[in-house]
Amino acid sequence: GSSGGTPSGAVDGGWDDVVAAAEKEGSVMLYSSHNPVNLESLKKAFEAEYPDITMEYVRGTDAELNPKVEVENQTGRGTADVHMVTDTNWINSAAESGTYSAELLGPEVTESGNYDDDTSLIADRFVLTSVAVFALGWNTDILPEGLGDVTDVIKPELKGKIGIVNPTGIAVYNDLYRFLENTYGEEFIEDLASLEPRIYPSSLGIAQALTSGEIAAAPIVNTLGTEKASGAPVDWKLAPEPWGAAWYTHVLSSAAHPNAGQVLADFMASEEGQTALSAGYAATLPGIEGAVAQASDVTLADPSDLTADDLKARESDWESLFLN
Amino acid sequence: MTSLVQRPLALVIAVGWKARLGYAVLVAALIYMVVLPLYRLQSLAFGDGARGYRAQYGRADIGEVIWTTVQLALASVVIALVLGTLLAFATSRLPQRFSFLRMVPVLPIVMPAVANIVGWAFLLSPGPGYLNAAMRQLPWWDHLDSGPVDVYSATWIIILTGFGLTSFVYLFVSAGMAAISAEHLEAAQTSGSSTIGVFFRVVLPLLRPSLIYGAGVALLLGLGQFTGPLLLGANTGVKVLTTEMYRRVSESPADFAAAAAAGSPLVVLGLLVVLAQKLLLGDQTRFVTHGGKAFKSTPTRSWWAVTFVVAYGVVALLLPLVGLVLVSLMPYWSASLSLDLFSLDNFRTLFATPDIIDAVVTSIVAASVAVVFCVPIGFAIANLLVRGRRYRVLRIVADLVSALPLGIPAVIFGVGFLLTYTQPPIILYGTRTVIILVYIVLMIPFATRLQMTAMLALGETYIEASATSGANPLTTNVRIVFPLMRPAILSAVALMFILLTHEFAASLLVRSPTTQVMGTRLFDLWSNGSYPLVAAMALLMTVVTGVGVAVAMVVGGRNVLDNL
Amino acid sequence: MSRIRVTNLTKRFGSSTIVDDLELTIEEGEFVVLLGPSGCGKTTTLRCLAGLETPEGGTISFADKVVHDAERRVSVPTHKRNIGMIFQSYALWPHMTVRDNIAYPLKVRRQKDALRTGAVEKAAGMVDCEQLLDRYPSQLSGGQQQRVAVARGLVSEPDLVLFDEPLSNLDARLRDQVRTQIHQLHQRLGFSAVFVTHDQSEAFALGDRLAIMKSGRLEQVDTPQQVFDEPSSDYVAQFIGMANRLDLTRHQDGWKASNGDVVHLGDRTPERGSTDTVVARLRRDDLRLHRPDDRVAPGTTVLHGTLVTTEFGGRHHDVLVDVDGQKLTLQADTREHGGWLPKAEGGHPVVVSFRSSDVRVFDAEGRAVRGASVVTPIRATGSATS
Amino acid sequence: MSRIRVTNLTKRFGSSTIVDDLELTIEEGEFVVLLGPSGCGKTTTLRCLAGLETPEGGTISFADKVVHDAERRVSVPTHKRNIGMIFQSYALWPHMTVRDNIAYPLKVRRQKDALRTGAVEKAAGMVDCEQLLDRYPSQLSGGQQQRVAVARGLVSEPDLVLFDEPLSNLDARLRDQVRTQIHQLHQRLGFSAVFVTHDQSEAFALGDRLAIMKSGRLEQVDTPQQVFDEPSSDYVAQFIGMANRLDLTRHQDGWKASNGDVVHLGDRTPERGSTDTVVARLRRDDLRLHRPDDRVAPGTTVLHGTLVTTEFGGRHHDVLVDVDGQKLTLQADTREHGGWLPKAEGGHPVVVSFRSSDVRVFDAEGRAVRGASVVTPIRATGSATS
Ligand SMILES: Nc1ncnc2c1ncn2[C@@H]1O[C@H](COP(=O)(O)OP(=O)(O)OP(=O)(O)O)[C@@H](O)[C@H]1O
Ligand SMILES: Nc1ncnc2c1ncn2[C@@H]1O[C@H](COP(=O)(O)OP(=O)(O)OP(=O)(O)O)[C@@H](O)[C@H]1O
Ligand SMILES: [Mg+2]
Ligand SMILES: [Mg+2]
Repeated sequence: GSSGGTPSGAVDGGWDDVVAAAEKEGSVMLYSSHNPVNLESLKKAFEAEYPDITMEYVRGTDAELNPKVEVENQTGRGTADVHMVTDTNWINSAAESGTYSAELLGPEVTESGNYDDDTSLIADRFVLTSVAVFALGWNTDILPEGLGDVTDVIKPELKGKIGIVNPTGIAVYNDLYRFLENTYGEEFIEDLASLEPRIYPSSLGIAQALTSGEIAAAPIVNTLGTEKASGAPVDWKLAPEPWGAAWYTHVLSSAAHPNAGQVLADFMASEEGQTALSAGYAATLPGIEGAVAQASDVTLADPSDLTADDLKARESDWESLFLN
Repeated sequence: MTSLVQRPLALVIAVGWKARLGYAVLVAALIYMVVLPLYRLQSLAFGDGARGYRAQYGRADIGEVIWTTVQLALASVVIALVLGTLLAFATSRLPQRFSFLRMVPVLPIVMPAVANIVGWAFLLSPGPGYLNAAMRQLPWWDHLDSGPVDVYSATWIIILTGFGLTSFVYLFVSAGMAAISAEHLEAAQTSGSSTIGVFFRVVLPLLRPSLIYGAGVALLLGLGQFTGPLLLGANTGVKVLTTEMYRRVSESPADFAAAAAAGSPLVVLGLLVVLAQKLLLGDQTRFVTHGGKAFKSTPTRSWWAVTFVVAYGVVALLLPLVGLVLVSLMPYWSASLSLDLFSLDNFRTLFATPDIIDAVVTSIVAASVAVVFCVPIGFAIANLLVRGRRYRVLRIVADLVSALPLGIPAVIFGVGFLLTYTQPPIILYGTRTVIILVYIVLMIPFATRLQMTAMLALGETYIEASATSGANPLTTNVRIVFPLMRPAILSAVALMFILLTHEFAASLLVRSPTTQVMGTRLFDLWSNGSYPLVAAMALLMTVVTGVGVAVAMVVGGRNVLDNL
Repeated sequence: MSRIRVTNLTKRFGSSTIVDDLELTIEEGEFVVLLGPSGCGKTTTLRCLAGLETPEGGTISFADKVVHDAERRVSVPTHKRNIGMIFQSYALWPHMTVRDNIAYPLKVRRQKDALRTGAVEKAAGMVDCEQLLDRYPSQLSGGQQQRVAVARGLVSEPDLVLFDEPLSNLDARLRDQVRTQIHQLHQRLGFSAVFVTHDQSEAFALGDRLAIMKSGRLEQVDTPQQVFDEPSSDYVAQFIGMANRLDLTRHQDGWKASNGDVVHLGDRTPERGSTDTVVARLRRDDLRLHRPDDRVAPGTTVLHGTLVTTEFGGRHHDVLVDVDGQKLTLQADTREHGGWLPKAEGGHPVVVSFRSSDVRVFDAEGRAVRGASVVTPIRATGSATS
Repeated sequence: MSRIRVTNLTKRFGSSTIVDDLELTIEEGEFVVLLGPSGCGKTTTLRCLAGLETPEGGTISFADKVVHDAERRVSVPTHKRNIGMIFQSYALWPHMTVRDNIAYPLKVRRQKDALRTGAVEKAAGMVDCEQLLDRYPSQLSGGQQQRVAVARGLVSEPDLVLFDEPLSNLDARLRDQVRTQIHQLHQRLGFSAVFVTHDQSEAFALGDRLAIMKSGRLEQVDTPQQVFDEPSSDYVAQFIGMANRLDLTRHQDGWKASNGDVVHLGDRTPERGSTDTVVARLRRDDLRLHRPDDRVAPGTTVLHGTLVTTEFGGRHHDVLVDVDGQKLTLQADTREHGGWLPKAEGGHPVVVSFRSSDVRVFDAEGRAVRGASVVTPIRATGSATS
């Protein structure tokens, strides 16, 4: 790294020193599993704010990026400076170990008071920066009246026309079904099963099936802003009790640009950062333009308490219900 | 014709310790590149008291998963074998004017698998699928309100996977077919065999090496099939080993150990396939039809061949392509085909996405470099396998090791590579070299097996004639064997290029941070965008890949082939 | 099968015409031997008959059935023509044992009786290959492969058998044996056959008729005896072994070789006024060698020349004699000339004699001159003694 | 290159021994012709010399250099042996033009001068293929391919040339021509050669020595004249054309054929007491045919038999005669027998005569009986007139 600080940390001194050092470093690298479109606008916004720092990012799933982060940490050859991740297990163990991340220094995190509870800041290292929030979705040609709540899909005429996601092997989706069960009762799940919903491997599949009319309604789907904007006969709405998955951001201790990393993390937590990042997602701050909700209103997925045995049991229950 | 001068011959391919040393180095390098990542994966799976295995095989449905995997693989391989062989036969009988149709059977894999499946879903989705809608106009189906075809059923997973594998079988079989001398077929005709009779009694048996290697490769690919079951099989609960692995690694908590364990049956099956190939082939000299007396190829005018190839092209290529193009022109996947929805917006969006050109360039460069390395490596291994009777141990090891990468889905392999090249002795993490290295390893099975079948069919006569002319083994290889194997090498180049430009699973893990390849771009869109964008990206990839293959064909020189 | 009729057959490769307007009729059960120099189109003709090539012009009919008609675009596929073919390159299927190779035509023609009654073994026995039945072609020598190919071509007793130099790789004894077997089989079954060979004794021994081919056309089609006695052209004469050529010119006192020796042409003397230069052709075993001072039988023509080379050839010596620049070859019996000949050097003067009944005469276009009423004023019939 | 020495050469395929303890020395510049029936191991022997097979036993040395020694595990690879080989199956490379095929040995041996001075064209001219230089092998006829293979084998003027039936698919004229060319080239360059052929006249014309092979061993290696005059065994005699076999038994009044006719063996009569049955061998052109009432030259042996078949053969008829169950074949001159022979039916009684100097005698083991001092009490030398 070109900074004069400690191997895993930023310069000593005030935030201005950090920013100055960051500008000297000149670039910053983000690893993220967020939507590439949003990442691109984040890049634009960041570079507008800090013209002397070039932001680069690598978009990949947690499964791809987390091992890289581990490897970089292990080899000490950091490519990434900042890492944005949803995997709660990973976050918990990384936070516990304390070796992966540097303490966050930015004023947005430490001073604004926006990130002062256990949910929005973990171990002073992981800051909540975005939430993928799930919505109710329907095809307006088939179901013009739309849905008001998750339970509205339980209608005989929707038999075979409901889309749901397959949770097998995916802890987050197992957590989702647990959430549905807890919120709407077990009978809801059973009723849903009796309507023979179509099963999709991902939320995206459901969204596409809604636009084509392959299905009429989905109790849980990603927000359909893009589809609606492009004229597809779909609409969406957040359920009264929305549910979503959170992204946390941390600055890596193996960062080659530790100061720039700090600056980027701070920017992501700021209003400008949130505005850039939140189109179609829930923001951490209130009143963010383009955000579909505020994070504090959303039940955040946390499958970390599900053990392997729990998962196995849940999945086989689910399968016996939904797969004939 | 065959004559006794085709006895395999150890001496020609260099004698003595130099050759042995050369092969030993090659095999050692191969082991390092292939086996080490596997070893790393397995030690992960066995680590912590074999937690990975316990996690994966502790599941109640693991037996069923394996069984489904095998069933799906076998069924789609059967389709692929039948179609691929018939296609190879048909393309060998195309009238001169239609010889360009030879490209057709390869083209379906020029489309990325995701695109193919999405294209089909668009056509055959039980409700809004266009073909289904059209079929429902027919009098005997007019009472239906969905169907008659359900693309989400197991049958269609098998059919579509079969189509995909057909191209692989075709490449193997057509390379073998090119090596059958016309007189052997004519002799059968004069003996009273009809075209069909000739096909079943002479062509098929002579193709045994190609078929066995082609089937082996297709079977391993079939066992590793992924896109079809994942995208189409969710509804019917189709679970195969690869979707299991995908789930293990794609969501939190990512469990590489379990994924590696899930891949183990594939490794074992891969080894079994190699052994089965050995057993099924026996004495390989029996399949040599080049005898040195030059043969003329008959001018054939088989119109059924044209019909068949065109029909296949329409079904396996044109239909999904039409589906894909339609989707790519729409703002969203719509059940109604209204012209005013059509626009090029998706392509604009695509090109507005940063780095798209970079990704294309990177893909082409990495794929090309890997192919350039793979051809000679594969040639050397094939040489060792076909002619290296004296190096018994080296041969067996090379045979197994060169087939291994097929037995492990690239996702898993990517992890293995990540684990390997971030540790001593060779740390390549973050370099471009590692991408190319991964690509090379992934392609070694294809490079080896394709060239090997051609080499088998070539026999020894031409090589012996070269040796007696005073040419050393190197010269012989360069001036005689290489040119004679040109069709097979071209096939291999085309295939590897296609597969590598589509590659994403391993690339995701080992790519250097700032480098995207086309496959990873497509994957991003698939997990974050919409089908129309996926379709647009897939079309872009199809075009790039198609152009690359065409260039390979042109550079390779069709007219040279016609003189054989 | 009754007769096979080929009319106007034409086959081109690119711009070169390989078979050129060929006409041929093969009677039922006839054995036609096709002779011609390398590359003249023999194989191509067989392939056209078999339906393996598509001729650009002409018709082929088997019995009364048209199997090929270029104009009417009729073409019966090979497998429906009930033929057997022995390929110049053998074309044994490498993945089948010898037994399976031979049995193949029976199997695909559903001749189960033949299979059951040991036709395969019989055919193999015919070509001395019984003990090779379980081998693969790659384990056979060249001659063994060729014999298996013959057995395969004959086993199903087809109506027409096309032989493409089927015995070229066999030693004399085996060749005799297989040839005899083919002959007997032909007599027994009465198939029609076209047999390509380069071996004249084979041609004479087997052929009901010989067809002599020259760059895609048939030059003469006749019985062996007829071809032998009356070659219709200089080309045929040369091809069937009249290797010795003498250019003669008409002189006042008869026809003379370039060295001035007078040559008696007997009843083949061209009519007066018809032509002034002819070519005389002679077989090498019709020439006799003498030392200049030997006696020569009366009534024979003598030519004076010099020895060029001699070569041992078993019972005879092959001798090359130069007669004023024209080379004559002949075979001199070792028992007659064994004494002096092997020691004689090149340049040694010798005399060559022949009978006028052995000479064949051709005009400048190469057409045979034959049976001109002998009205030529040739007087001298002197015998050489010099 | 100086002499080539082969000792104890042994080559097996599986359990069968194909080349069996073979010994052969080829002098510098010598032209050895290898003769033997189909499948006796000729090709295999050539391949061992070329280094294309790895013999299980024995040594091969070129000049003083050991190129193969099974025991010491020495094996010089083929491309370092400076040989030329003409394969029985031609083995032209299909992706190269004729020109490139022929030029290949020059190119890989870096003989640039030869390339520049038109060696390729010269070699092609030698085999009459100049006009085919730009074709691909698949555009050639069988004979043309074979000729190109010959040109390719000779073009680089190697030290040792191995010919495997190189002329089998050529017509007589071309064969003569190519043979002459090979002969001249050999004289000019002095390469050593091993030449496999089935054609005896070829063998006699080309060979400095003939090697006659029998199931993997050499039965006789001698000059052509020697082999012809004094075949060392019954096998050799039969192979080089003494097709007629007579089993004789010793009787009081001399050696008799099974029909009782006395046979004169001249100075080849076995010594008394040595053996009681012998085999006499005769060439077909040493036998003369007579009608029963013809006169026969005094001093010749006569055998009474019946006619089996006659076959037209050009200048002669091939005649098969049965002498008490033993078949004799002979060639009857058409000019001598043209009158009655073609009309004679099978079963017609005939007489066959021969001179005792032409007969060769072999004992029960097949070894030649030779030069026994003539002490046998054979009296009758009567001439047949009955
Ligand atoms: N791979 C093999 N396995 C078993 N026997 C074999 C094999 N190859 C050749 N043979 C046998 O070896 C013998 C010698 O073969 P070779 O080719 O040397 O004969 P040849 O003298 O050249 O005969 P031809 O004149 O017919 O070409 C033959 O009988 C053949 O059947
Ligand atoms: N594909 C081709 N293109 C051009 N010429 C060809 C082609 N095939 C064959 N020929 C030519 O056609 C002629 C006839 O070939 P064919 O094989 O019929 O000869 P052949 O009489 O059988 O000769 P041989 O006795 O040498 O076998 C030859 O001169 C050959 O060069
Ligand atoms: Mg031919
Ligand atoms: Mg041979």
